[in-house]
Amino acid sequence: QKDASSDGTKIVLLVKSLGNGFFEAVADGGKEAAGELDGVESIYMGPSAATAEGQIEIIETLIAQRVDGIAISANDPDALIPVAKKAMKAGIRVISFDSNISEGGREVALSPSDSELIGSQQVRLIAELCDYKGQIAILSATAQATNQNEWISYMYEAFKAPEYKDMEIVEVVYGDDAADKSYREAVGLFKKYPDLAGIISPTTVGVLATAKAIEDEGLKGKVQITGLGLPSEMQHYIENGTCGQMALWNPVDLGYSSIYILNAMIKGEVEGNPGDVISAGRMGTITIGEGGNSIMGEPFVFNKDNIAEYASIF
Amino acid sequence: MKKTILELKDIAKYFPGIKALDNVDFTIRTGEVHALIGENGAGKSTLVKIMTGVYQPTKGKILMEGSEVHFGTAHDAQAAGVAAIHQEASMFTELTVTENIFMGHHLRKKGGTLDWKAMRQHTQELLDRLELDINPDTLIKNLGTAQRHMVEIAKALSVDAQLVIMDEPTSALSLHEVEELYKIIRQLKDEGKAIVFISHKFDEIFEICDYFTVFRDGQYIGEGEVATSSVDEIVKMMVGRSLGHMFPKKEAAIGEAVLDVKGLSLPGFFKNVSFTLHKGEILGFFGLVGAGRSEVMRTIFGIDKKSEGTIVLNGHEIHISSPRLAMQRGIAYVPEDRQEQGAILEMSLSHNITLPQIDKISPFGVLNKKTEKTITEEFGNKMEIKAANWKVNANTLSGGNQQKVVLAKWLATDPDILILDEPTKGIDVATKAAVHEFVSEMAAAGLAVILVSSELPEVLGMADRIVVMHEGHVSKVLNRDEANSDNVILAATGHEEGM
Amino acid sequence: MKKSIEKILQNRELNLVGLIIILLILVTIRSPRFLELRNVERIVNDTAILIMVAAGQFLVILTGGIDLSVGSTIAFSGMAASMLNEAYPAMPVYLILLIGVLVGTALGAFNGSCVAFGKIPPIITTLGTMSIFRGFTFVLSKGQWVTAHEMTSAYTMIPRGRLFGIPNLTTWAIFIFIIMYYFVKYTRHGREIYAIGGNKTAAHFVGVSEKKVNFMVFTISGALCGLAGVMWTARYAAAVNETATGFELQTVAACVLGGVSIAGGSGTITGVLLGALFLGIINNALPVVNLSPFYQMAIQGFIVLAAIVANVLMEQRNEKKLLNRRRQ
Amino acid sequence: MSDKLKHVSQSRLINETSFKERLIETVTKWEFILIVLFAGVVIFFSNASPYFLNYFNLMNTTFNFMEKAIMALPMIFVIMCGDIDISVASILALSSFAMGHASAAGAGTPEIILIGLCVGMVCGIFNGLLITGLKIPAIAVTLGSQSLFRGISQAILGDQAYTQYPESFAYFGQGYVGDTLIPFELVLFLILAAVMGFILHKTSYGRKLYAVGNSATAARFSGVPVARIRFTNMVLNGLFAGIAAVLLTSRIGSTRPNIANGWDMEAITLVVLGGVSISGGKGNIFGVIIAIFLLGYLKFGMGLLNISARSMIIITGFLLIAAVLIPEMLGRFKAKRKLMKQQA
Ligand SMILES: Nc1ncnc2c1ncn2[C@@H]1O[C@H](COP(=O)(O)OP(=O)(O)OP(=O)(O)O)[C@@H](O)[C@H]1O
Ligand SMILES: Nc1ncnc2c1ncn2[C@@H]1O[C@H](COP(=O)(O)OP(=O)(O)OP(=O)(O)O)[C@@H](O)[C@H]1O
Ligand SMILES: [Mg+2]
Ligand SMILES: [Mg+2]
Repeated sequence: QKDASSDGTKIVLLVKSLGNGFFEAVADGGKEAAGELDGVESIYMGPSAATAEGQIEIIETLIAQRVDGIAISANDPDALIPVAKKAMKAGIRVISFDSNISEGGREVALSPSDSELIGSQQVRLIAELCDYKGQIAILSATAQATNQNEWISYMYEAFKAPEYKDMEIVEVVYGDDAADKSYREAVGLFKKYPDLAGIISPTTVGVLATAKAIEDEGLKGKVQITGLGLPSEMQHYIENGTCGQMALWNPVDLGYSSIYILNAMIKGEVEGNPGDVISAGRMGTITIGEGGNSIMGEPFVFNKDNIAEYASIF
Repeated sequence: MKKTILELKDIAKYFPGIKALDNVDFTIRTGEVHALIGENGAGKSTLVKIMTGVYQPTKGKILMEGSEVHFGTAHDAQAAGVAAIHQEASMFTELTVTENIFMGHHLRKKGGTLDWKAMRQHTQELLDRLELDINPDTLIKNLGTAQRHMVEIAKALSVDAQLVIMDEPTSALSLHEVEELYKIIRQLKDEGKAIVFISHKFDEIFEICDYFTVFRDGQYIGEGEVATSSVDEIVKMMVGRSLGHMFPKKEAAIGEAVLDVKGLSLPGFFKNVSFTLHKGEILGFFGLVGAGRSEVMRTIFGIDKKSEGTIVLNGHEIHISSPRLAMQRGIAYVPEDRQEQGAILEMSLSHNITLPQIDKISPFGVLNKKTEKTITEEFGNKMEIKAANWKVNANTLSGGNQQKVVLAKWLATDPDILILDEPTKGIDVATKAAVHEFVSEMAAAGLAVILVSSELPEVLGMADRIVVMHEGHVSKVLNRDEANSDNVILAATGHEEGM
Repeated sequence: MKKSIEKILQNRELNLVGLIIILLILVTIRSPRFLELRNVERIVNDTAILIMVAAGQFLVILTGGIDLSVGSTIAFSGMAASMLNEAYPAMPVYLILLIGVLVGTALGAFNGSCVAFGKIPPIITTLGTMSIFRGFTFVLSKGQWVTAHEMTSAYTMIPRGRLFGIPNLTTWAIFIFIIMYYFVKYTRHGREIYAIGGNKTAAHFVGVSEKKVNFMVFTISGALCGLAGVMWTARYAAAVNETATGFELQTVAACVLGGVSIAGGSGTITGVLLGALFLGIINNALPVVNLSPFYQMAIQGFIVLAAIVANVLMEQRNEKKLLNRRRQ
Repeated sequence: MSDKLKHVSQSRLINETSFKERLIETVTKWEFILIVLFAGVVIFFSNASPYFLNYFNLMNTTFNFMEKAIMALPMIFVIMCGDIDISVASILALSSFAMGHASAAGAGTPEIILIGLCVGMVCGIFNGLLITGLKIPAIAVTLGSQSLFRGISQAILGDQAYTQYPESFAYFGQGYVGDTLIPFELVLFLILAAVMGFILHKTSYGRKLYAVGNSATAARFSGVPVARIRFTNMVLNGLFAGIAAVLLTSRIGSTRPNIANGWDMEAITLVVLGGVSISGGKGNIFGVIIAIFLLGYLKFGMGLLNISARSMIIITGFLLIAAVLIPEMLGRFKAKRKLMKQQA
């Protein structure tokens, strides 16, 4: 039988669910980093449906096979804590990325960006699109999607700023990350708020379905849409002007950085304490902040001019 | 004049574990009513299924008008001109009468579209021919047992058949319908068709059949002209010995009243039914189709809920809301429909037989396999059930043997009041005699028995008193000595009222 | 008189129409513009896919089975058609539509073979293929989506185009409904479905082949899912791996609401149509009535339950009436 | 064969007592196939991964499927009677919600558990009343209550979560029995399985379940309280969903309305894979128990080999079909063989 440790360093990127372009791009980033590092293997895993229970099941098997590190994009910030603790007790280094586990359930939380930053940026994007006035609605994923919820709460905060005094958030609705439900909710918003100026949809399925609904209902130009979307998926709507601009961080970089951080922790180069500085290949250095949080930077804004370029990447 | 239409040669049919038929020869001629006779489990229905393409024989060949045929499905047989009324209920209860009659051979217009108008009209003609007052659009689930059976007969007639096979067609019919059926059979015969008629009732065989073939244990025993044979001869061929007289009613001391029913009503089914049942008495219930006898019994047994009336048991008024309560009060009910209500077909014989008293024989709810075995063997053997062993499922038994299982199951509960609803339906002569003897013995031992039957000789022969029902109410109550077939039938048809 | 009694018994559909009217009144009170013609058209169009797939589910349930794989079949055939469109933009879209239907048909035939020839109970077969087809959707797509940019406009116009002012998607649903109505009422094969669901032994006695019927209903259900798959991906201009997850329960709900007996043997396509519309109205009403979105799921569950209970109670009352009228 | 059965002429029966016959009888049984598959899984993964045959791992991985396994137990009864319950996962969610609510209000561990079980039972009673009282098919009722139960917890909890549970509460879903490495969940499951198996196979209640499943009408005519039994089954189902709620909530230490989403189908899958006939009346507890471990360890093994979830669902799908197809094919072969022998 093979000795496990001789296999080199095994790092798992555990994502919310399979079959999502965003996470496929994360996996590409992971592979890229693993290729640069010596003896590191990046394994891409995820449940077939986005549930915390499914992720827990996978983590249990990862504990059993004693992988060296796990980077998790969590479906639930709390439900994963017990199993993550178990993993850490078994000597596995655990970090979360993209959608984080609450403190205690990971050593480092790599946020793609600061939640406050994301929230205020989304508000700015929609405000620019509808000239700083009008009713705004938010179309989120599921009611239980924690990172979305956090961003939304910061959006409310951001709207308190004086430059947005002519704007208001009229409602938050949930499309459950299903195309048909999101579409229906978007149409419902048009019905309910005939004067609706714009929709923020901080989820890739939602922003896509909303753009389609706007196009179908002939509301292009009347109702604006922005959100967080994958360039490759939104290219059509950005190029035809349905969606003026939207933002996203680079999933490739996210996967890339996760592997670098975990590798440094496994090799004992850093402990993952606040203040530690990790050199992460082409990303430069990443500093671990308070509570283990680490932030990559402001989300990148996509518009007509740059969309084609990024659509080919992710 | 008479020519051979269907010939079975050296037919065998094996089921895993049992030879249902072995080395059977059977020849059917046109213009003849051919009786197929045999004990329960002799293989009659199996043969019918082979002739209609439902089963394929394990061995042997089928010749139709001299040339060999192969019936792969029921369709093939129908196309070749074989129609059948099967012993098992084979109705689509959620569909209309018209559709039930034409399922499998719908009439179609030129383009292939179904011609509902024509089918409906045809159905109406068939129903008229059978003198049935049923709307072709009625759903089968809204028909009574007998009416359903008549629809089955209509269904067999709807096919333009050379050979019509009837597997116990009269078991659920009452006198009037049986007369209608005879008329039809004679008509068919005159038209030069061949008829195979299966029945356990000798009066029917002697009334309508010309020729007979006897089977025993899946094997051919003999054949002959009905006219030149006697019942005794045939019975001897069937069972290998002669039988005593048919209705061995024992004299019993009739005791005090155990059950007193007053003004019992169930809207839509029966109204103001009153009668008294005594210890040691066999109380016969006679009536025509839909007279509501079964419903009265079901109500007493707690299956249907009465709307009015009182039931007094041993001097105390009781309210029975479920069969469980009825059983706790010592009432047992052998239902008329053994396939649906009586036996649990996919359960073993032993589990079937012990089911009604499963709580009684399970101390603290834990099954006692030994008691179970004892009870099964005692009553199973008493009823002379024919099966490979007690563990086989009830659905592998022949129809008559299934009925015996149902009887055994209720007798095993040791009731005070035993309600039998058509208990000898589909049972062969030998067993029937055994059942009668058994019932009369139990009555003599103090059991109170209600015997619901559509067989007049059975009621006349067995009952101490006869309650005659007509259209949901009691039309007459007759004592044993004053009852005869005339006044009972008059009362049953509503021509003679009063008590 | 007899006739009118029978009518009372068979007016399940009428009951459902009544419930739909009550539902519409309740919604309109809260959101007066709900009944605008344009919105009604939108609701019908939005329900069209459910109607198609529920029609196939209806046949399966009629035989006493159930098809839990419809969602996955939709996802797979939708993905296949979209990828084809992406790879060969020049291919005529109606050819793609046909291929999508054929893919669905093939998957349905696989279900049908398992049930008919393998004698595997429908619920187990389709519980299995629900996973299998979904898994193969992932494999086929390699986890990627096909989105608006990769689709030709001809493809996304399949459901959106209009004929006589009616959206194509609605036209397709009406077309399927009519065909299905004719099929179950006026063809031999259609009636044989009722026979198998009603009484297998009896069906055997009259030469109706259970194998053939089972194979047929699953294949038809698959074909309709194939059609729905193309419609779905074209309508939302996105073929994703999760397409139509959980849709199987919607289709079963449409049948159950429409009065189709889950044990098989009885039910009408009109009932299914009404059941689907009932669900479609709820789906479209919930976003527009002013209620917290968190209440949606509970309200949906409550309304569905209430409708089922009301339906059953009305039917039981009718049956009692019928009994009381007989033999006064 | 009982020699008391003197009424069947022996010439018609075929002797089946030979060892070979009995062997064939055994190996074509469903449970046998499941055991073979299980052995296959164990052997294959033991060779494929060094981590599979590891006592700690084998024990520890049961955490992943014990709650579903517990939900599957009363589901056997429900399905046995020809009903189905697709609302159990929603009952679990509502029950977990109630526990979180209680905990937030300061309840201690015993009260929390009691509330969880009670809510589960109340949901079961609700389903049971609609099914038996109004005579609505179980699938129709639970189709509605599935949304209703989960919907209630979502309506109140919204986008929030309960994350505060007493420390002692964690034992049920995370603890081990004594100093052993045996999870408490596993032990609880085995006890419950023994109890339910005993009820099913050794008591009159179990016998009545089979009777109702095979023919509700005939069972009623035999004095079996059909409605009461079906009602009891639904209540048991609710109660066990409550137990599963306690375990799962304790294991993940938090509650959200979307907890255990889709687990109804997983519980049903275990039952039907275990050989319980979906139309009622057939099956036994051993098949289901084997199916539970077969599926659990198959998933574990595939996880160890880092097989992607997409391949996993394909493989489990095929397994489900194969587990039914193989005994069916063997059964046909067996019947054919028997007939050949009879003819010879
Ligand atoms: N499907 C089956 N599987 C196994 N055995 C069967 C099956 N059908 C019939 N048998 C057996 O074949 C034998 C003949 O049965 P059949 O139904 O033909 O009898 P029958 O003569 O019609 O009896 P009855 O007068 O009681 O209707 C019986 O012993 C029965 O147990
Ligand atoms: N025209 C009808 N429409 C609907 N249902 C009917 C009609 N006629 C009879 N029935 C049903 O049939 C029942 C009576 O049928 P059934 O034949 O069981 O009566 P019975 O007196 O017990 O006769 P038997 O036991 O000899 O068959 C009625 O109570 C009713 O339920
Ligand atoms: Mg017979
Ligand atoms: Mg009767």
